[in-house]
Amino acid sequence: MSLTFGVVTFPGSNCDVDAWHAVIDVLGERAVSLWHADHDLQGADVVILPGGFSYGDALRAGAIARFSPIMREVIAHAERGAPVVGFCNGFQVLCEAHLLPGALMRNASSKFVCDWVHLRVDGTNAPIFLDAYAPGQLLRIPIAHGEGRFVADEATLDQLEGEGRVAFRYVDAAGHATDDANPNGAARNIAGITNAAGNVLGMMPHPERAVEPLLGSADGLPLFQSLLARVGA
Amino acid sequence: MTAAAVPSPVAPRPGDPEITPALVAEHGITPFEYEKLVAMLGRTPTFTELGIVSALWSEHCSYKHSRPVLKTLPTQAPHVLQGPGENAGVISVGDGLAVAFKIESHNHPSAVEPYQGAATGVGGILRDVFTMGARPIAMLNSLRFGNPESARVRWLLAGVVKGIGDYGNCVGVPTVAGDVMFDASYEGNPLVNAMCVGLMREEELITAKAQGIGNPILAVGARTGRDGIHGASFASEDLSEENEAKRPRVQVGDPFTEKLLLEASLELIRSGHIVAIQDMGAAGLTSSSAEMAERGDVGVVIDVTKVPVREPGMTPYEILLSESQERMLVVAKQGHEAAVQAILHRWHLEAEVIGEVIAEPVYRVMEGDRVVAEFPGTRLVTDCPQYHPEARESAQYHPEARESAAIVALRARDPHAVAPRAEEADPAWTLAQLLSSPTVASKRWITRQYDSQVRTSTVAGPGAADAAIVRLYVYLDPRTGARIAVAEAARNVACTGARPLAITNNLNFGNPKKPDVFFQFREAVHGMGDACRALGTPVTGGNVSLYNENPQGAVFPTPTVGMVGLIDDVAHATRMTFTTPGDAIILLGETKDELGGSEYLSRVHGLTIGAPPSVDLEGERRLVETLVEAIGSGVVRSAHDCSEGGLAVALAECCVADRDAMCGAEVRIDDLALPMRSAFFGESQGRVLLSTAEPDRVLAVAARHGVPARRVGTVRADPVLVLSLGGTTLESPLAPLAAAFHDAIPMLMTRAATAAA
Amino acid sequence: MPRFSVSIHIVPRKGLLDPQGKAVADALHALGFATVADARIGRHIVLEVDGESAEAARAQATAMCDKLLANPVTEDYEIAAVAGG
Amino acid sequence: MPRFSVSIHIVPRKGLLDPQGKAVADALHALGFATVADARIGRHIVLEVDGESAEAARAQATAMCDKLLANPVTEDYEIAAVAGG
Ligand SMILES: Nc1ncnc2c1ncn2[C@@H]1O[C@H](COP(=O)(O)OP(=O)(O)O)[C@@H](O)[C@H]1O
Ligand SMILES: [Mg+2]
Repeated sequence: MSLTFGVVTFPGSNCDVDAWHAVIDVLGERAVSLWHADHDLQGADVVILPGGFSYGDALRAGAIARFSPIMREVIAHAERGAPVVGFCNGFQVLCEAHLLPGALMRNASSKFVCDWVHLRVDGTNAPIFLDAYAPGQLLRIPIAHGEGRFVADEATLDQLEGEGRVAFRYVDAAGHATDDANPNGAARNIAGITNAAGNVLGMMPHPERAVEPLLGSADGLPLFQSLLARVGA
Repeated sequence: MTAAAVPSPVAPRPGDPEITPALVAEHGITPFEYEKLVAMLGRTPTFTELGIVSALWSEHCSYKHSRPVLKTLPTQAPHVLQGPGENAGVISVGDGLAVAFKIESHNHPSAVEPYQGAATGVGGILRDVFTMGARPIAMLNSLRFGNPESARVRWLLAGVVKGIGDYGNCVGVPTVAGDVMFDASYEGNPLVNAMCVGLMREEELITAKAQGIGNPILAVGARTGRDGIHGASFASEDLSEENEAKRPRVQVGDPFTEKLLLEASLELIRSGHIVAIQDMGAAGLTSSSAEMAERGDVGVVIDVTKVPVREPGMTPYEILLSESQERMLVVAKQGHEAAVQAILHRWHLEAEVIGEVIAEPVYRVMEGDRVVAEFPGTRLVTDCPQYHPEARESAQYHPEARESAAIVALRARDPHAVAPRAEEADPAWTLAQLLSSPTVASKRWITRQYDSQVRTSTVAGPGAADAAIVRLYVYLDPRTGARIAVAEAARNVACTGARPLAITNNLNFGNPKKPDVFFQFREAVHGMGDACRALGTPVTGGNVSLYNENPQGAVFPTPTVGMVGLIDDVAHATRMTFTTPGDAIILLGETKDELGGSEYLSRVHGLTIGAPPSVDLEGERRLVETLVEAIGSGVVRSAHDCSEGGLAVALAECCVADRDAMCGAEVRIDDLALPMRSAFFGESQGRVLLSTAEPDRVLAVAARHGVPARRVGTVRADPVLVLSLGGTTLESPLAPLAAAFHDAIPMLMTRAATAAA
Repeated sequence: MPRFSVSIHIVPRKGLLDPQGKAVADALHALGFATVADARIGRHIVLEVDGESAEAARAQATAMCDKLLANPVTEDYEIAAVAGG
Repeated sequence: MPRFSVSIHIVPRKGLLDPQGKAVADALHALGFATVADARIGRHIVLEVDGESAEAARAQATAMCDKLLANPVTEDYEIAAVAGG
């Protein structure tokens, strides 16, 4: 049981190191570095689009990165049903690339926010990412973003809910999706979503920064362990 | 470029303005300095040369007033790999690893344009660290603002914080610590000091020394534009058609390019293709090239027409003095130019050969075939005049030392003679006042805007760093104040469980030509030196920012200390807040009758008076040993030093600072025979509040090091704070204290902010 | 080929929260500008485009908006002016 | 009092680096839009202002630009249009 994670580095990516740390040092799996200008996924089973500020967030976060050469391969990988996950800036790239619906807009506070949040696991259509979590489980995971307000039209939101594709929701310590618990004004407190096939996940919080108690939480680890169990088996 | 061709003699460029005494004066060059320059050249300088000298002989680049005093600082220790004189200091932290760190100010740019001023300050200090070969792993900053009741101060604060956040966040370096203080003396002249800490392997250390005759010099990174050309405020018609109003005086930072430059530079340094690299910082290409040549004691020739520019028609003067950001000067190994360019191109950056290291002892600037500037040897750098300004503090009024008589008088005032306000009958009222003082209150409104976690995995390993200064004390007594600044930084670092190793410092003072200002400067440097010697923490670098004045006079003299320490076992790193009801609370150090210069007097009475607290440097050293040993043995659950607001504020912070996990506490020292205000709010040095489940073990460690220590109370589960000192009891539920502490700055910042004065 | 200066407005879709606009409106009120009823903030992009004609330059700019400059989920765009040539 | 819609352009000062504009110009080139010579990116602000006349609304907007909306050190502004009333 072993997996190769491909971590994409766009110009301006900076959480690629966080992702490597999680994969290599904590999970003990293999990670390959995928340069944005390359055309080859180097045998990666799972592609991670990391956080950061690709292209300096010019125009809109993720808008330019989506056209990087490597994204053609990433899209093909996703279309083959293979797992692709985007954290923070990676989520923004996935929406811009239309692998996920909706868009991420500037936080309602219009300020960058770095903090710890509570998440509730609400997704049901993507066991490859969520299997190791209990349904409705509460997590403590950090966020750090300026453009993380998820928006989509009502029909799309209803569809996401109906198909169990709201993977994570911002909640308070008691598990309720209140306005106060919503750090960026996201529609329906949505923190992360999956595609219809359940093989593409995008989320604003940083599970890769929550993989060791020393860093304040290990609640991000089951996400990687789900992949290991489901894809690596 | 062929250096062999014998260049023609230096001649003015067509269109250059005539060198007149007025033009010389506009460049900030005194008649004495001008004579020195003419003697050095043996002729009248060209306009380009005048610009070069105006930059290199400016206070900022030359340290002409401060250098002799700085030389008194201790800089040596076995673990110091690189002391002052390079882009950043470097210390060894064991296991073949080294830490590079430095602090820098961007006070003046931030006063004009807070967002870009602060952002480019962060950019500059990042480059100073990664040009040593280190990967930046943490940013810190120390900020001083005027009274936040003013809409303009709020505009400055919001802009500076956003500037620091946007830049650091985008580059992907966590901003992990710092301090923010407010005082009317900083009105109009905020202080923005940024510090960067980087990590490397010892063998990756590289310096900025030009070497190897025939080696090519490359300009790397962003293109050169017309930004930030200062060279004093010369007449604009002489320079270009653009009118004055259009010439940008501030630089605009581009953190995205910085991130690419960071990655490319580290790759370049590791590639073995280069011999030296330096940031083009203040005075841009001119100072970086001249300083590199001076360090290597070699000649250089540069052709400005080879420099990639952003706009057509830039003059040599402009290209040499531009302070466009995100640029580097690199000396490559001969024949490795293409390899250097390949690395830069991979990161979407430019690299052009613009010059060469030459044997001829000369600093020469070409514009194509024409020589536009030429200085003999390295005298451009070494011949810079040095001054020994008068330093005087006098109790008598003196026209040239206006402030010192006032300071002497303020210092002599007795704080106990200040009548308490009626509300102070309840010490809980006073405590809430202090907790809501912007200087004391929670800075979370600020720190939430910084990404403090990116790369967290790497930060946890090697170091802990902190920046601290004590503002009022330095004003009242610069020597004691600066000693306290270093001691407090050491205490803060030790409170995390780390052993302090070395400091960097930023000296923010007023006009050095005023004897009372220079007195403050000299005394503060001496005080800092005393403390560094006593604590075994040498100075590996720093920065000096003078002329911090506003129409009312100089800012409070503000030496900022950035200290780096090493934690042996990260598992034992402690927090500052109480975590576990039932834990014993221990107070290390002694509480004395010391109310002078306190935040209490400042916040509650609007006074800066009295003598600052005494500091026993040998005692501070023993305190640090105690903390390092006790925390290292894993028995300490939290540690927090007593600083602004004294024991009462420190205890309250231990209870409420972590809003999600507040703990109550009860502390009693019944035999404390001190005036009530000194007991609760006095700022005696050398004190730390610890919480532990094993008080006897902590007390034993303290006893072994001869540090006064006693168990003073217990962490409680119920949300109340009880502090009983010498018969007076302060009792308060936590909620109002937490509200005072956490809501003060957010409430302030919801109010209007504007650039308009 | 002549060069045209194409001015583009990109604005947040109506109905979507515009936090920057709201922050600006609040700040203006706080500063005493009571007459401001609303503020919306978008992007103003000026492109220098080489083209055969103003129409060609406009068509180019439209293609750029569709492909990159505007996000159809959240933004509307308008080519406000084409000058020069 | 009638309401006017005031459209404002705020652009980075000439000569100052415009990192966003540069990134977008590079991206457009990479996407094959070879005809783009330059891109500058600023803000497009639309204010709804109550005033006696279009001139009064314009004057109000100018004051707001001076006091809050534009940063005089790094930006130039222009009141592009005043509509409605
Ligand atoms: N207060 C200080 N204490 C110790 N060293 C200092 C101090 N100020 C400046 N230096 C040293 O002088 C040298 C020049 O500094 P500086 O001009 O700030 O460099 P830069 O060109 O990066 O701005 C550096 O090596 C710096 O560490
Ligand atoms: Mg520098």
